[in-house]
Amino acid sequence: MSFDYDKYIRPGKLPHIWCPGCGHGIVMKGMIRAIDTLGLKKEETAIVSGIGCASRLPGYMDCCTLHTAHGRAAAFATGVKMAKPEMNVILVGGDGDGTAIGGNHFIHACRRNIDMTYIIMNNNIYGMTGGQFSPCTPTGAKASTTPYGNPDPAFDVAKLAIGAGATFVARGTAYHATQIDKLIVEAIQHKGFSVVEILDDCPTTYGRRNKFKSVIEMMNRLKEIAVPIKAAEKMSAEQLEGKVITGVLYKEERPHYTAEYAKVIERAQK
Amino acid sequence: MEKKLPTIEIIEKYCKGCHICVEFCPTKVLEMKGFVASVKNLEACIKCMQCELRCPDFAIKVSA
Amino acid sequence: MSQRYEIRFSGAGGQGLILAGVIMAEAASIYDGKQAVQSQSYGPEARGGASKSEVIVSDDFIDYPKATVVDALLALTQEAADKYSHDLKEGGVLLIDSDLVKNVPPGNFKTVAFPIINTAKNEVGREIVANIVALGAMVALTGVVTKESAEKAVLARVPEAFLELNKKAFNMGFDKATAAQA
Amino acid sequence: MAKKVAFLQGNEAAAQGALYAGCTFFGGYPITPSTEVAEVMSNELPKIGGKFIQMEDEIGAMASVIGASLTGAKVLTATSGPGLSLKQELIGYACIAETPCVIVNVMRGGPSTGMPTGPSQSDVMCAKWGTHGDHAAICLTPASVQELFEETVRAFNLAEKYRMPVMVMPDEIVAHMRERIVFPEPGELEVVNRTAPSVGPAEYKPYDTSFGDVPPLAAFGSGYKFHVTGLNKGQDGFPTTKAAWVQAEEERQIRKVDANVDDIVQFEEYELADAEVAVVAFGSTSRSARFAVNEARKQGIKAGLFRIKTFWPFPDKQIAALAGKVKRIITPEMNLGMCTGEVKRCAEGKTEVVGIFRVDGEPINPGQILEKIKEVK
Repeated sequence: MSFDYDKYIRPGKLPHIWCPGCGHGIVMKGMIRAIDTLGLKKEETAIVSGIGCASRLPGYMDCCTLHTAHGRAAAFATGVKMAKPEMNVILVGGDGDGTAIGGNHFIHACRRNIDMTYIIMNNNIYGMTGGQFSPCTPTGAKASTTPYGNPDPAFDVAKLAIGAGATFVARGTAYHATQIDKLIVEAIQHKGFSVVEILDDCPTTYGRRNKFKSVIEMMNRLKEIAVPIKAAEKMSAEQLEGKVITGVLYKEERPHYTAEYAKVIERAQK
Repeated sequence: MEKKLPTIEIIEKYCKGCHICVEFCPTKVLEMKGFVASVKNLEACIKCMQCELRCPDFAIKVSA
Repeated sequence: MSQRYEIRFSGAGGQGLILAGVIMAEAASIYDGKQAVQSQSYGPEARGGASKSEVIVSDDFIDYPKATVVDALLALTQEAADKYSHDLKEGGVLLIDSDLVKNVPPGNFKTVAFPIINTAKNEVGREIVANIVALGAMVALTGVVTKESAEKAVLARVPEAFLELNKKAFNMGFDKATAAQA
Repeated sequence: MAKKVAFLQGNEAAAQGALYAGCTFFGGYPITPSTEVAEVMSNELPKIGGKFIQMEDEIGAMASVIGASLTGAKVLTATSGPGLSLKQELIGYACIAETPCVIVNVMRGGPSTGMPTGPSQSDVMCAKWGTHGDHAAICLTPASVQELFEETVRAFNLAEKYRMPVMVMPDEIVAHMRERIVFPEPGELEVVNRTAPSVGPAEYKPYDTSFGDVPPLAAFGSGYKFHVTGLNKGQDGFPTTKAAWVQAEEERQIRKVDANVDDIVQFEEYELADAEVAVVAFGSTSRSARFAVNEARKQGIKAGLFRIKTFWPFPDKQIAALAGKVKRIITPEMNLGMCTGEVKRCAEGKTEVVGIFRVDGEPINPGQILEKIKEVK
């Protein structure tokens, strides 16, 4: 049965600005289905982003939406959540925004374990500015600022999040559309800082420079490299070479920030 | 008994012509007509919803 | 006293001189009903380095909050004595720790000396209250605030468990300075 | 009933002023010489159910207060020079997104790390021009502990009234000195609260100019859904590149302050009625100047003081009038001529403007100013 996305989209805002074949729209649909599954009220849900292609997402959503400055989404969102802990706060953005200029805010949101969900659309590139390499661009890849191949090693976003203290970390891909909403549902339900990395494609600025002939080829690559965590457990290191593990990668229960601050208030008022 | 066919609505002004729906339809229901997706063989539709789910542009609605 | 009276507490960072200045100023402004301003300057280190705390007391509105011509100076270290005595006015009061300030800065002022830190350590029992010993002494030497107000201000600033200790330190300083200048 | 009296440090008074104004959120990052503001807020806010957060950096601190402000809270951050530089990115965001917030910036030496514990007045241009793009600025420069309390309250009022960031900029001397402060009773000082929208969520637009140059701001989580962005936006809050709209919106944001200078600008005139030499000063330097003016008067020199309380918008009108009246203007300041330049601009050559500049971490003392008064009289 067709899903009514229009219920969550601001009238007149479509079509969106994303290029043909860009997976951001697929991720946004997954997020909408997750919000719907959980029955989150639109006026009690804040969607916060930084700058970049993926960060344009909040503008389409009929919620309390905050399109901030480059990299700062997590810090703005922390202010929203602290001031109004009863709000559902969802962060969205790309890999450059979140792990380069916003890297500091990202790791500290993980460390605080503040109860928000961060959906990071990792397309390995700065798309909006025309395809410069990001901290998630694979070594050797071509970008407009790595004409001879990228000398930088790439971040593993999930490992970064786990290392910094996020208590729920999951990974999916834009190809595996049916899985996206399930991961986001679980992430939002989790009390604490949850990170959902969605491996995404940028046909316009990444695919073109890195010998992908089409959107379909990029989508097929996502299909091929993804290994569900259950399957991965039975695979050898050699078999996992070049693969990316998907599913819920990490989960732990740990006191979350606004609950801890409520205790501070309690102690101060004694 | 006659098979009840689904409705596949394609919102042409949203479709950006990425081919995803056409390529990943398991039963080849869709085709590109110029720059937009179009229904070629509705009979073959198994209502798997993959085209709607994967359409990045909110351009496809499949109803039973 | 309608004119400005300027007091400077100087020594090393960590000796509690800012607090001594604050208490002196509080005694004047909260308990004695005068005007008072306290300010300080310090280096980047939390401990050590030259440190000063200045208090201006007046019956009238105080405009410039820093010292212009110092009426009374406390120097707990040689470095502070050398660095901060240049603007001590003629006929002013200089209180120094006799163990630590061996070279008394030259000038036409009344110098009072006694082993302030050792008094705190050996006679009061805790070196940490040297600033309060010094404060008691400065209260005696300057007469700019009443002894009662200063004592009240001291007791209002210290934790309850240390009331007696600080009271003792304050009075010891007051008495030693009174004796030293006689 | 006797009013509550305390002997407070300037920074502590700023924090108390914020609490008086109804501040319920502080986001900050430690930096000398402003840290006491954060320390007091961390202690006091949870007592009233408010929130204090120490963020990972200065930018994050500024971001957190804007986020909190959008939920309807009155918000404060505090910083000093290098932190102010970092915050500029999001001060610009608060300007364009028209989000009320108050920034206490304690002025220390600079540029860069400069002199962390030394006083300075060299951030006043940063308050006006620090963030890129055209924008209005309100910056208050108090000169006493009592005034730091009162001006922080006024900063909150102006932030809420004009929907913009407002800076309170004491120099290190004012921020760190201690004086007696008399706490105003609740209700004694005006406290301006945010104007709530008069229309329901369905009709609400966050920048609806049919309500005037300062459209009401709704709060996230109060039933209203709206979009906030740092891009140029239309009345509905969504990005626009429509030339006419962008032009009109930019002009309106400047006009919020320009058309209300008389409501915002405050100053103090001391012994100016018959003055031939006027000292124009602000912050702790104005206290040195007042001392010098009194001394000059004792020596028969007709000197007076114009004390700038609101640095931005600059008291253009008043300085222009002063320049037409006195023979000389002296501008002492702990920088290399920032206020002097503004005074010269306003004086338009009607009188000579002579600066006294000091950037060595020492205050400008009354003797220096008195000497200059004698020299130019």
